[in-house]
Amino acid sequence: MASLELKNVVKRYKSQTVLDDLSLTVADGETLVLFGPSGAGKTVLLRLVAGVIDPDEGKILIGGEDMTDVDAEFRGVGMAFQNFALFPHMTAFDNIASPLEARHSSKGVIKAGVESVAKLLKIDHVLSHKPRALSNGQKQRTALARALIGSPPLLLLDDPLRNVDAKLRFEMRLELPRLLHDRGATVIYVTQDYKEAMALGNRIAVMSQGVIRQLGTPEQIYREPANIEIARLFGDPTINLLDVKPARDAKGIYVGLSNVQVHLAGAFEAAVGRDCVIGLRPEALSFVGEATPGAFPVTVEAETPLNEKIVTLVRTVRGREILVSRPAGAPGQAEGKAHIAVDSKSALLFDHASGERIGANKVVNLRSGEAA
Amino acid sequence: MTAATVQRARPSGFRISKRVLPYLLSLPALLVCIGILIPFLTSVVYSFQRYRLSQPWARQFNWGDNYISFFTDPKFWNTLQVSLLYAGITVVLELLLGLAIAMLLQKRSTLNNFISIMLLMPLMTAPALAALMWKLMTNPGFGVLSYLASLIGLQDFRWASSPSTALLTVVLVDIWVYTPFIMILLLAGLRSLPTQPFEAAALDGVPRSFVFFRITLPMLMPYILTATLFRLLDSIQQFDIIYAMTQGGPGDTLTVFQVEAYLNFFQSTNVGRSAALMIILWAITYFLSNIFIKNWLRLRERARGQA
Amino acid sequence: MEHTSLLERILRGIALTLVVIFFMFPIVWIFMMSFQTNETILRIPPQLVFEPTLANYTALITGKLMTAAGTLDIAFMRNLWNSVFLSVTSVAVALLLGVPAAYAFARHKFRGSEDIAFTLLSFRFAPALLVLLPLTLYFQKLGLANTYFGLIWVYQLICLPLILWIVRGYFEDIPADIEYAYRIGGHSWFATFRKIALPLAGPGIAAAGLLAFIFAWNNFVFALVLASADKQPVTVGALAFITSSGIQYGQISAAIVLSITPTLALALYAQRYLVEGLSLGAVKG
Amino acid sequence: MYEKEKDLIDAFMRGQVDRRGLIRGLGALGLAAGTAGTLLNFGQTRALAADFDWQSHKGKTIKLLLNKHPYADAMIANLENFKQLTGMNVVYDVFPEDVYFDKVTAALSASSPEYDAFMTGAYMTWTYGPAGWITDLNEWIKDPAKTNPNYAWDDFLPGVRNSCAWNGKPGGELGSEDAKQWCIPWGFEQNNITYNHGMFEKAGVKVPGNMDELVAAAAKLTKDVGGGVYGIGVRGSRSWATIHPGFLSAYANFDQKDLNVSADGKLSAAMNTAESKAFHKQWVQMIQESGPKDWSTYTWYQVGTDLGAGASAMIFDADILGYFMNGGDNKMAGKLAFAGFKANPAAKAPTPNIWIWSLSMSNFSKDKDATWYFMQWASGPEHALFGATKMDFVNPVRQSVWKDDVFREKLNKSYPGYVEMFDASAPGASIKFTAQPLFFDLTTEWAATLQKMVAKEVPIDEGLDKLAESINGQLKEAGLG
Repeated sequence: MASLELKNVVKRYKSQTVLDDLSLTVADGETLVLFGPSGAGKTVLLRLVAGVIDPDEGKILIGGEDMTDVDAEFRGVGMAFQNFALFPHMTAFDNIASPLEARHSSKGVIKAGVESVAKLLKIDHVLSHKPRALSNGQKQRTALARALIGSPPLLLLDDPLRNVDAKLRFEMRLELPRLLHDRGATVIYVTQDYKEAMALGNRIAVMSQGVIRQLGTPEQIYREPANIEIARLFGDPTINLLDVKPARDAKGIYVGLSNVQVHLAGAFEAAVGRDCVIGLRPEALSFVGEATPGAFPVTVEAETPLNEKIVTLVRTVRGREILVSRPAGAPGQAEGKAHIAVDSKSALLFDHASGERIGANKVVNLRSGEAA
Repeated sequence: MTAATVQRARPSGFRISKRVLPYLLSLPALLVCIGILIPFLTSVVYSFQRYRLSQPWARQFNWGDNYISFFTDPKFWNTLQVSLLYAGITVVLELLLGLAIAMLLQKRSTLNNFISIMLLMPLMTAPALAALMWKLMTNPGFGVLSYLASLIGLQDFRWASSPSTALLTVVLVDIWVYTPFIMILLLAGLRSLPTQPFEAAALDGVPRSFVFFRITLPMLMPYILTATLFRLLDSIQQFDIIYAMTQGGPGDTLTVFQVEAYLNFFQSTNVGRSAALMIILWAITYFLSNIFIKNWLRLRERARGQA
Repeated sequence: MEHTSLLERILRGIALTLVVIFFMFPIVWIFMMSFQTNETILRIPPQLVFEPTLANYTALITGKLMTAAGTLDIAFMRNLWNSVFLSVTSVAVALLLGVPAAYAFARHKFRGSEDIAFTLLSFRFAPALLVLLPLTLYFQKLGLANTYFGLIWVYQLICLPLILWIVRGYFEDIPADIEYAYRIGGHSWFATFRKIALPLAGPGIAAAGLLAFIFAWNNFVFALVLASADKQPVTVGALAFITSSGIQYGQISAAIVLSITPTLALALYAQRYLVEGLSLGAVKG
Repeated sequence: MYEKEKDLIDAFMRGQVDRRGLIRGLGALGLAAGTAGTLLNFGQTRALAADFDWQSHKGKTIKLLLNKHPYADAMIANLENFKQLTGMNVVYDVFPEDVYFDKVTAALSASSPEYDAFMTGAYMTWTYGPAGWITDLNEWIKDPAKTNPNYAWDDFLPGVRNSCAWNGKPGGELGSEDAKQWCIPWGFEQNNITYNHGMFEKAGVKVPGNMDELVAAAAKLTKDVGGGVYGIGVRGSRSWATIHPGFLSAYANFDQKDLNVSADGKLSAAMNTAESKAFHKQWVQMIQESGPKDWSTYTWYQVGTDLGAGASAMIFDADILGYFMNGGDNKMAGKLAFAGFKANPAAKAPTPNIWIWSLSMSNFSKDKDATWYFMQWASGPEHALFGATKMDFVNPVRQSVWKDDVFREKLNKSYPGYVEMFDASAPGASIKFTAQPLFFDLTTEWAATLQKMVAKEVPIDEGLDKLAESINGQLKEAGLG
């Protein structure tokens, strides 16, 4: 079995701690996306798993077997690098074939293997080229083919779409899930692109500064981000964040938006009277008639289409800017005065000081990486 | 199935630990050099002895006496001064000239490549023999250079035989022999620089001098440091050229460390003094190269960080 | 940079010509002297016109030197062979020892690696004599005196630090990921070293090797102090033309020409490695 | 093989044919002179064998360290005879002169047993002897069981023989009763004048008879010969070798010394006397006016090359340097003449300082008796005669060779005036230095001071005072002063 388990892994470079007591379990056949800004430790984590660098503390288990002290070539993983890391002095064919050669496969087996994976990735026509002569897209596919060819039970993909153009990235984002699923391999996928993370991951681990901040399904990460930072990273346009101080009245807990008391649905008891930040996804806001309960007045400033959405910039009475999005084709709103309402169930509250989310929703146990 | 793959790949029998491997790789080189370290230490011991081969009965430890005597010995201070002066002049001139030539040859072309290899020929001439040829060429009677000098009005130019021009002449030979070394390293450096900053600067109409001082030079710095380091180490230890040209003369004009140490050993057989001189020379080079290496490493780190 | 004015091109041309004249004139002069007898070389003032003779080369190759004091036997071809053998073997050994070490320093930042690397480099600081003289004593005891083995060992003083330090730069310039990719593919570190690191650093290694070769070739004092006459290189051998009955400038010139030839041939052959190879990385940051 | 020739040689050995008759006879038989010489030595070798057991070290091999020199060449040319005579094998390393002594020092300081015997100069034995690297040869010379009866130790020129013997005491007189024979003289050089008589005629200059005349003659030659020719070639490099030839020979002629030796054996500098200063002034003036322009780089080679190529009108250096330049393919071959030189008008005769190429036995030799067999052969009368008559083994150190007609005739024919020059100066010829272990330090410094004086960096009086002061300091430091 190719499940992966990291136990209390620590990695330091000089005095700097890159991975801090990190634990993580990935089930066999699962695709886990490591998401986070650069410097979060994602790539280091992949390399630890691959075995090309060693942890200072902790254990790494692959398929239940302790691999901490096992050299990279014996771990049976496949890896694709962000910068492709192709062997510049070998042809694409030899690049792809190299893992099979390591197993001393026969020439025929190698040829068949390379050609089938090349066909799959549509690079069968450039196999005789050296990397220098390949386009970025072809390089990326070659690197991917090299990672896939040995059918490794554990695949490590380090932001493979980072260095390719938008069109190709879009295509690959569609192709990859099927490809990975068909292989049945356990996949660790590193990316800085939240859409990629959402599209590919069975689960997403959000990392920053060497720590997993949140681990959960894409749905969980989006709906219930652990903190402001994560909320901001997922979603385009980004989440609206407004300073508020929730209070309570007879109807429940409310916050003041544009001098209107907007009541929230949810267990926000703890937030009452504290300095908070409210997070409102643009798509959780909609233009409504003035009379709608909870509607508050804004001024429409500008409107711009974004992909399949239309985003409107509005200004509250107090001058704070808010983004509202609606699906393309939905009726628009003329410039000038308008009212918007909040889908109160999807409002998020964060502590102003710590940035942690407030609420009775499920709490994520960060240490074990498992949802509790 | 997948588990089987992993299983089969598991290591069996003897395996070199990752931690030991780098030591194993560098060990042979280190051992070879350690073999050379032992005689080095022996020399250190000699330098603390009163030790003349011609007076074996008087051999004894005099501890720092060899070194202390240097302080009051004008010959030693002259040696120190001449050595540093020689190294300074040759390295600076060779660096400037080498850089200029490298820039002339920067453009890749068959002719430039050919010229750069041809210019290596002085480097391939053993310095001791090169000095001999220069000595002939500067002979006042048969020497072609003296003849040429007389044609341009230098009737009585005495080259290596006059204290006022001896340093100049020997430096000239040093430049002739070793500038190609710097040239080839800097040429390699220039040709490996990325082209974008230069194209951008050219498009923006940035003045050439600015490009040179603010872009070319800083990017070339690690190359310049390496070339300077190797040249400096050789130059401050220069022996072949000076000894073959003037044996340290005229007077004490060119009694650099190695010449003094050589004469002290082979002619005076004063091993103690000779060893002490060389230890001081070693200390100077060690000190200088330490500075260089630190800067080199720093520059490398920085270059790495940018990449 | 491409749009150079005519004036600039002319100035560059002049500068380059001056450079070539300065560096090549002595070589050309030596070359010409190698075809002259002492009598024509020692004319006042020196003259360009002479009747070329192959006598110097004949003397070198046959080993018979005619002087005022009769015929001398010289072993120049033997010296030449010694130079070739000592330089080639020393560089080969230095590569064999230095390249893996350079790889270790470049790839594995192990404890004390910088110190060890610096120590190895520092052997280049030691004035040769400092080491050489006590070494004669130890070699005597070890039975290494007057052996090629001992000489090649000492030649490492010149070759090893140069190769180590330059080749290390090349290895550092190979992106680590390329090697990681190969290892993750299932190859041992040794296979990775052989199939990835070595070929990629190849031009640099060749260039460093050539430089080390030149320095080994030009060495003079090691063999002189440590070995007997039959193991002396050309640098010592060429001094045999300084005879008590006069300096045989013609023969020395021919000796220099002959001694440059192998290195020059090597350099011309390895031309693109030397210039391009060095530019791949090495000395840079 | 050469039956007839052997008969002829045997006849010569029996005294039936004189030497000239022998050579003529052999020539008639169609033999080249060199071959004749070798054959002659075969005969002599067989004669030698009659009186002494030359074969007692049969089968042994000894190794020599030799300088690339005509003496070594002459020995090598005759070596086959030694091998035949003794059944021993001889191997040798030859090193260029430029590096020869460095090689000797390197080998001996490492106590290397590789070489059994080696060529050296007498000055070097002042270092090698006290260092314990070489053997006192008296033990062998005076042992009739080890030395063949024809060796004739008394045949050596006494001044030369004594110059190779020293008791090891700093300042000790050479050749004293308690002296050790550190080396056997092989060939030697007197320092005299060799001049280009064509140039002398052209400039109307007579052979100078004293220092004043020398300075004047050199100046006149520089002025009047033309073509860039300068008056006098002397050595000037920063080396002991600059002091020992002409310079010291003339210096000694004024009864000046390098060092004083006090009654209690202490040494002190002696070159800052008024007479010395006056002499230095003349010498420096001569170089400035009429010496080579790059005098300060001049060694034996440049001095010789210039004379041979016609760039200088005369040299005050080793007589054999002039000898070599008068032969071979030198431009001035056959145009040179020789003269003894006494610098001091008040002196009776020239007092040339001498350089002696000699043979020393290494203390680290594994078989000294066998080595001595080689040494006594190589320095024996037969080889000396062979070298002098058939090869360029000048100047021989044996009186018998100088008396040999063939040798004198050879010299007179090709080197006119050489024999007269030699005869005139030989009585006063000896080493004029004080034997002491700091010889090379002090003499090199002397040369450096001379360079400074010629370059006008330091006035002569002050330079010599400083030199004396420095030398006294070094002597004290070494426990000699």
